[in-house]
Amino acid sequence: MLLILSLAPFAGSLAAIFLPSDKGTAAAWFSGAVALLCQLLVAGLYPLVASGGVLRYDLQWLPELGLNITLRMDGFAWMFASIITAIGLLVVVYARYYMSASDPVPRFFSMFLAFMGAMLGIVLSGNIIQLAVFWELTSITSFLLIGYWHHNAQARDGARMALTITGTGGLCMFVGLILMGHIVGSYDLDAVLSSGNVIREHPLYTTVLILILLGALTKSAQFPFHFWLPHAMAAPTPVSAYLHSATLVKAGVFLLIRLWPVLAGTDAWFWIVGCAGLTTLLLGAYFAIFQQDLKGLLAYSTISHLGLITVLLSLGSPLAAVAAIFHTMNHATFKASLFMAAGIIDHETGTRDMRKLSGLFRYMPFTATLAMVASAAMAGVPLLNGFLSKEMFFAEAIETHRYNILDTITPYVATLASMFAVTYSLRFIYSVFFGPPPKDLPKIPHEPPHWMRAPIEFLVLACLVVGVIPAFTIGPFLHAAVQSVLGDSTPVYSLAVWHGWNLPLAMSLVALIGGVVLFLLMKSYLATSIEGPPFFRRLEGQRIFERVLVTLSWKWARWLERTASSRRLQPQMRILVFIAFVAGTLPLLLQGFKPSAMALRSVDPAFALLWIIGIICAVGAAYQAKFHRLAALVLLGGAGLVTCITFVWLSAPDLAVTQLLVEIVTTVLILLGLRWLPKRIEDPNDPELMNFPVRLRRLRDLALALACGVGMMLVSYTMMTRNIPDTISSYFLERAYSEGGGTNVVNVILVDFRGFDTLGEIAVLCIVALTVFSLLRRFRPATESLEKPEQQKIQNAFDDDHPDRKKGDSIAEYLLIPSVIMRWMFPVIGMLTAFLFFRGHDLPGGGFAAGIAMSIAFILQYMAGGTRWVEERLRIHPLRWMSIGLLVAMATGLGSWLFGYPFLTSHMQYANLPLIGKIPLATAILFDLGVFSLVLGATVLILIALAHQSVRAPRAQVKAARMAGKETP
Amino acid sequence: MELVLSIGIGVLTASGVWLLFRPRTYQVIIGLSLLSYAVNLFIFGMGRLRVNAPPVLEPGGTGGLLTHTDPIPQALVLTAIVIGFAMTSLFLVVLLASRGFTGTDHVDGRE
Amino acid sequence: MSHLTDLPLWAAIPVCLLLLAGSIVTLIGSIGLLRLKSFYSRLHAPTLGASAGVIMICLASMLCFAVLQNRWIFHEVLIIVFIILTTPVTLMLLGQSALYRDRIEEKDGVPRKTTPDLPTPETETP
Amino acid sequence: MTELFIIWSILGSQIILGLAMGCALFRMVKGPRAQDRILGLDALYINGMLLLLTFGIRTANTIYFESALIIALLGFVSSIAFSKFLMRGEVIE
Amino acid sequence: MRYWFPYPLLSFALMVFWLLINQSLSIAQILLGAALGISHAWLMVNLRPSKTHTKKAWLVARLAGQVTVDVARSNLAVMRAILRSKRRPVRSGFIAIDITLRDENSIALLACILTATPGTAWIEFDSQTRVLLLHVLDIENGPTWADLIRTHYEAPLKELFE
Amino acid sequence: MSWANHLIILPILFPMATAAAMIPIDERNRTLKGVLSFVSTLVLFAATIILLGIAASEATTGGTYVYQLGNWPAPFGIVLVLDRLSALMLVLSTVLGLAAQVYAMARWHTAGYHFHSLFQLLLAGLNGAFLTGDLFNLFVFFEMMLAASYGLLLHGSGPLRVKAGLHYIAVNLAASSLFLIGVSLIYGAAGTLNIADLSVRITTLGPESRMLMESGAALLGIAFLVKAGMWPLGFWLPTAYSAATPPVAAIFAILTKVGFYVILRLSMLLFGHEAGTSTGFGQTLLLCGGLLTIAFGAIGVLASQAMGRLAGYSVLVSSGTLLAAIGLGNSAVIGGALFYLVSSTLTICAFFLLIELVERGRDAGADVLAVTMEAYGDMDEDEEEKEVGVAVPGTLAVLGLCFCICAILMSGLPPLSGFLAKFAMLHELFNENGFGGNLPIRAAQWAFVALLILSGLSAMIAMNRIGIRTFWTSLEGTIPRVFLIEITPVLLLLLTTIFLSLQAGSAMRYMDATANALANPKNYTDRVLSAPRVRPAGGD
Repeated sequence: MLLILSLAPFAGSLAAIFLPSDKGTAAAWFSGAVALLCQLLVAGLYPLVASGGVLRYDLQWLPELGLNITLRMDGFAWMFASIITAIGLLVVVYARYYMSASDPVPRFFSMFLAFMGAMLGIVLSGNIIQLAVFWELTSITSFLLIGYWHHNAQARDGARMALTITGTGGLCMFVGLILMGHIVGSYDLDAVLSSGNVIREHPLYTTVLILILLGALTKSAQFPFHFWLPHAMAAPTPVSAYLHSATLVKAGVFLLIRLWPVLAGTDAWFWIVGCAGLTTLLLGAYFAIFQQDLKGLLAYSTISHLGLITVLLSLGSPLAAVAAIFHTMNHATFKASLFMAAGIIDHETGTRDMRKLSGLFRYMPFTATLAMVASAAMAGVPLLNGFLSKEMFFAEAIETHRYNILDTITPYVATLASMFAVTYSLRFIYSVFFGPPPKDLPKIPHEPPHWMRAPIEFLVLACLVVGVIPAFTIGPFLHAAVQSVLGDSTPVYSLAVWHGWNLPLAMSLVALIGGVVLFLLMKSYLATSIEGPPFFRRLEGQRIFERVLVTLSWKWARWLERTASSRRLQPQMRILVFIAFVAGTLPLLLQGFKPSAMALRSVDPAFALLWIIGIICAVGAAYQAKFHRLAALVLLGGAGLVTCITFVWLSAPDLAVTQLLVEIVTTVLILLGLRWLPKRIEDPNDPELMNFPVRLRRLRDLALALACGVGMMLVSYTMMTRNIPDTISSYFLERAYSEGGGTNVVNVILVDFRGFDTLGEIAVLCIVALTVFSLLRRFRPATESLEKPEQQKIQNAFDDDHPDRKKGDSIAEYLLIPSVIMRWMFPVIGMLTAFLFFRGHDLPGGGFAAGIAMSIAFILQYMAGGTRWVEERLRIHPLRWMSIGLLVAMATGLGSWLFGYPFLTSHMQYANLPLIGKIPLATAILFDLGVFSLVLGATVLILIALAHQSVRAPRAQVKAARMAGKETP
Repeated sequence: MELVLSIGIGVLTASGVWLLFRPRTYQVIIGLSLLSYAVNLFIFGMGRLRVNAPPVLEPGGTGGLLTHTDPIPQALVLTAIVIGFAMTSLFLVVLLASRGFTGTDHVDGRE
Repeated sequence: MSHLTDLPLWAAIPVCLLLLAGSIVTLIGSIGLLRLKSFYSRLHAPTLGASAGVIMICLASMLCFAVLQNRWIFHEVLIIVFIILTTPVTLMLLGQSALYRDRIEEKDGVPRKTTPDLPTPETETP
Repeated sequence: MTELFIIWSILGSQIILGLAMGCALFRMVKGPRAQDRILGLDALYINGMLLLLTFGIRTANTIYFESALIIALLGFVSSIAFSKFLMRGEVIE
Repeated sequence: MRYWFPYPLLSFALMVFWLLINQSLSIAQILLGAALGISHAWLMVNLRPSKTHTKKAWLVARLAGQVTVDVARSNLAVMRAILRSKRRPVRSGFIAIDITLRDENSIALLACILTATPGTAWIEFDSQTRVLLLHVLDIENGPTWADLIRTHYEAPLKELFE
Repeated sequence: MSWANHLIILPILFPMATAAAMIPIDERNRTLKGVLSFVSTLVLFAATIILLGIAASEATTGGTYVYQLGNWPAPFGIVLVLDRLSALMLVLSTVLGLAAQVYAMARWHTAGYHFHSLFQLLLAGLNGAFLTGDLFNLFVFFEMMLAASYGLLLHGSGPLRVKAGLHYIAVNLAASSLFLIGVSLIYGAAGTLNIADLSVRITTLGPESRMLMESGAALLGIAFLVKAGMWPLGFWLPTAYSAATPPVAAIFAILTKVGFYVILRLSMLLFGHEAGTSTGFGQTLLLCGGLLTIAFGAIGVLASQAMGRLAGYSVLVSSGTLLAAIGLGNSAVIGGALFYLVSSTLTICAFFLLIELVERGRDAGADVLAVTMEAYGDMDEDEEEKEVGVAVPGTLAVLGLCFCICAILMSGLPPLSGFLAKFAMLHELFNENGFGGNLPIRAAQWAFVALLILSGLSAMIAMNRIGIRTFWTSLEGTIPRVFLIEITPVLLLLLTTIFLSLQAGSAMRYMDATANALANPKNYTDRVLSAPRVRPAGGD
């Protein structure tokens, strides 16, 4: 039952959203049916909870964390559920007539039902986390409802504000609830409710309290979070009627009451809740007087009434709690009816401005009567339900609960606020229904359709009946609710209309009379005054909120974002290097790292000389890189050579070979790119260089760079002079030949022991080649580098000037002799490639080195003959080579699957060939072949893609010229 | 030996890092190259320095760390060289593209 | 694996002499790179190392390994051949590009295009 | 005796070659023309190759020969690229 | 035959290269070297280098000897030139020579020899006027350079290849 | 070995092979490539699901399976290790891959060349990084993934992407150098590269070696933190992610998680309880950095005007949260954090895909479209854009709904998985020593809680603002033309999160088991180090 009850609205919501947008009536009936079903279900459950019983339904969700779907209904929940469903039903009926036919109503009803479901979820939650879930769901759905007319800026702002505030509160509450669960050791509501003392005495109590109250108070629009509520009035009236009378704002109250047995009764509770409640009560009432918008008036009155309930709850006495529960119900009835009445007025006259409205009684007497009764209930006129709960409130207010100033002023504030309530109620009635007939109304008012009025009639009847014979109507329900909240401490209370002449009655009378007098005094002022109360008009909650939000989320955030980050590369690099430096040295410094003593242990003078050269190259490259790019590249080559010789010196011939080959290719590559970079000429008088901050910056960079250098030096020196640890490499040295079948251990590691690394590495190369290729297909050189280089222009001009020369003769001549040699080198390098490839497994070399060497052979031909020349002669399909290479390498690895071994298990055996003898056949060779093919393809692809730009550039130049021509006219 | 090489590594690192902080793309690419030399040598140094003990076995024989240098750092450096080469070329092309699109060789695409 | 100490004296002397001579020639070539005044003169300097230096050091290497391993080792010949084949290419290209640049800048002492058979002496003035 | 003689003369020639590399480096750093720098690099490569050869003799190991061979065979490629860049403004047309 | 072995000389040279580099004369290496040499020659076909035939291959030896002697001589000369004190610098300069060689490959070989010999550097060759521009380090005895080149190298090359 | 054993390597090999096979196919056959790639990803998805099932079933191995590449035993050869964590990440990456793949086939794969190959290689790299049990192999796969990500980021070219790409690449190249230095330091000090072996050896290291190793580990950590985008190392991230084409940005959502994954794995294995004095190494830094990252991300989210940047910053928030969760040093929180990881990754992926669809309708001159136009205009041989699907009626409503769900997920509002994840983390945070414990709560924990909530709040405010601006103020704008295959992946991703929310119980059980296994690495190391080599059938 409970499950159906909580799911039905959501299911209905889902169904409604799929209705076509012009099927408004159907949607209304459908959601009415859903609401009715829920109402009936709730009603049907009454017998089970009437006698203090609790219904539970459990469903596992996140059992490890104590979060389960627990539906739990007791008397109090029942009361709320019935309010929600009943008023929901009435509002649906009302909305059916209120909403215009052109509105896409199914969406409205869908959200409406979803909201109803969320609200039911809150009241039925038996798990506090689940409660938080539904709590936020109400925030979200109410956001959508308030923003329903989103073409209207006010609706958007109102919705946003409501969501921001209630959502924030909800998140705080969520934390509070988790903390509460932490204290209790369970999120189950029953467990929480039964451990009030534990919670109140826990050191975290105050934190929990504040967090939960933040949630409750924001939701209930308590001061200082009240301001969202009036702006939520931009919603369609049925929404206001539902949200602000019976449901959304009551969620906060619901939570306060629900947790009342657990949290209430301490000083902190009293002060926080009391202050908020009293201020809200008074301010709300005061503001309400000065509203010109009908719904605005009602909104502030809602705030005020919520304040009243809050004050009651703050007092901490059981009787006050009873009063609070009672007033909650009463307020729901009369406020819903008033909202609907206001909606009718708005609907029928086209305005809600009380300055324009007057004398409507003669146009819509029924509505007027209903509204009058309802507002009398709001004002607390005897024989109506509002009076009863107000009397209880007064009675509690004069009781002394705690000896402090707050408690002392409560009765006075209560009376004053009550007086204001009378004033605004009177004003509502008087200015709308009495007085001269209205002028300039957008529409001619008349009575609404009967069914639109019916919900009001029902509610007003309820007000009356409850007001006259409370004990027989509302009594049992109230009792069930109260008992489920207060349990054993349920006080004795009486729901009689007449308690005799006593102080509360006197206070009521004072309030009534004072209110009337006040109204009479202010009548003329109010009839013309502008919106908002005097003194506080400038203190508009919304404006403050907007400003704070803008400042916070926009100005400050952007300022912070800008300050705390940078979109420039250099600072990022500095930070990265700095942090890396700190991170690298910190563990060493903290643990007292001592670098090994510097000793000129067996320094070879030749080696030292070599590195002096290397160091000069490195520093020179760093120094020249800005203005003398070519020089920097040359020096970089020098540093590379020194590195390479070092590798040889220190027993790494493989590395030396590879480094050399890569070095060559890299140089050619960068040279290929150099053509597209802008000229940069050193200007010794550049003011930037003289600039002090610039110098300072450079000094800082230099210091950081030096620090890194020194750090690397110390660490590497220390490491190199330490004894080698027990490494895994002895395994490789022992087995490279016996199990890997090669004498070159490095190569065996690469193609066998750690062949997977190599596979990944060639894949990287493949990726980069593809990236370069595809990026260069879209390459557009800068306009000034589009033209041919200066040298070529001059040479071509020279050729053109001399009639006996053809264009391009200069280059042909230039390359005449060199190209002959370069061409003959092609097969030679090919042989070298084969050599490197075949011996790789046993001696330095291997597929990678071979691939690069072969690509150098190709590039040499390109340099000798030019792109067209080569491509006319050689079939170059680097993409295909790459693909084949990768596939071959993988297929080799996969081959071992056939024999039941894991990927890349290599196999080696000696084949006996006639004439030749035994030759080793290792699958690793095949793998290396894949590597070779891929490396060749990738390197050639990268180089050629770059080289092709020179061919493409003239085309691009033509295109650019065309574009420029198009732009100018 | 160790001292010389570690000073060399230090200088290469310092020059590379210094160039990384510079505003021109070309400086950055040279810096990355220098840095990659330094890093390669550093990795290599982690296997300790040995003269004339290449990890190449006699056919049919086995080896050990007494007679041969540590082959693993060498294998790692080889992989690192390849990847470094790939990345250098990629970066080069990207900086060319950036230069093409923005018209400047500043790393941020504007002066 | 053999050791250098296994080298008999009769082989060691020529090896060492060749080595020293080769390296000195190379050094002189490089000094030429340092000292010569004009670019075109400097163009000649590295060829010392690339010809005599390479040849001598390669011979030393061949001799040394031949003695050590007791068989004729020729593969240093390859280095000689390739150095002699490839170095000129670079030098030609460099010289030509320098010439071209000088012509544009119309430097003195640089021959114009197409002036056959006329020696144009150029003096290095200190 | 022989030992010492060999070792010292190899070391001597290595140092001499190192000095030769230094001279080449001077051209690379100093210029003044771009061509000079490239010439210096080319010389540096050759000298480096010779250094490798002497190193091979010193260690009596032929395993380092390939590096020298590769310099001899392919070292000129980057120099060619440089000179072509100087002459034509781009390496591959 | 021509089809299968487009450049027999090249193939042979490559095979020699292969054997040298592998330091082996085993049958396996010879076969492999031959196979590679031939297959690389096929590759070369695509590049379409101009073909050069020679009938007097033995002349190569003579040329090689000549070159060796000249290299040695000029090495000494250049060393002297470099080490000469700064006060008496060498006179260096350009000389231009008419070249009668036609074959591309032999011109290339000539260029190599000239440049590899210290003291002379091949600077430019005008393909139309067939004028060769040389730079000579020590030009003291100017005109003899032209004769030297013509007699020592050009003539033997011509004999060899044309 | 049975086929199931080989399944472990499939997530790496299969996409790689597909990519390789697709390279030579002509670019004009993009549809063919797309279909191939899609099928491959689909197969991959099935495989990873099976792997997840294998890892989840305890069987005899405690969820850890080892694959010895080349049949070399563990500390020597490279091993792939499948455990719950890696299986989870595999599934996540393929799910994202599938979504992005499908989405790209509508139009974005035409914006450049070799999209599908790069994409498959990215998947291979990702999966490799998740599976490998070797530090250097991790580097290789990291580079593979990074290289592919460079390629994909640059896919479509254009000034914005190239500029962003330049920064991205430069920073990551520097970080890669750090990675190498770190790995080599660790090798130099400990003499091994296998992670499991390292975690065993670290206990026996002398003080000097230990500090050098820690220094190496710190450098490694920085490299991963750059990838994870920790403040102040992640400034490149929002720019790069918002500049990338939508499907690429979507798959990038998991790249930061790789950084997180590795840090988690290494800190648990190397610096767990048994690491002697190194226990808890770097945790404070992670915590502070994580918290700062959340704060920075939240501020960035608030400050972003464009949705792309907003999404970029929410990536930061998510990775900050995860890092801080590691930094808290509480393995129970990590269970929640893993849940959060899944949820936030799916969300951000969906959001990236959604952004472009939404913005497409806003303004014909939107810059993203301009980029495409330019891309089309520049093509010499490109075909006309094809109508792949039909424009969905009521597009805007669907987009709005998706946006709403994204907003709810990102701000951690109930009832979806974003909320559950935060709840799980907070729950574990407060109840460190069992539910209902009575321990004082540390300042760090408070800071974490506060930032978690505040970041959710900022996401809510920002999404709210942007959502209102997009959906509520511009009704008169043209309705975007959205292909069915573009919106489907978004919907599916969101449905996945909803499914995750519904199945939170079993999902959390899996995550908790994962966190537990991570906290007790003994099983892992034993499995890895004692895995037997395969012997040939006949005996060897």
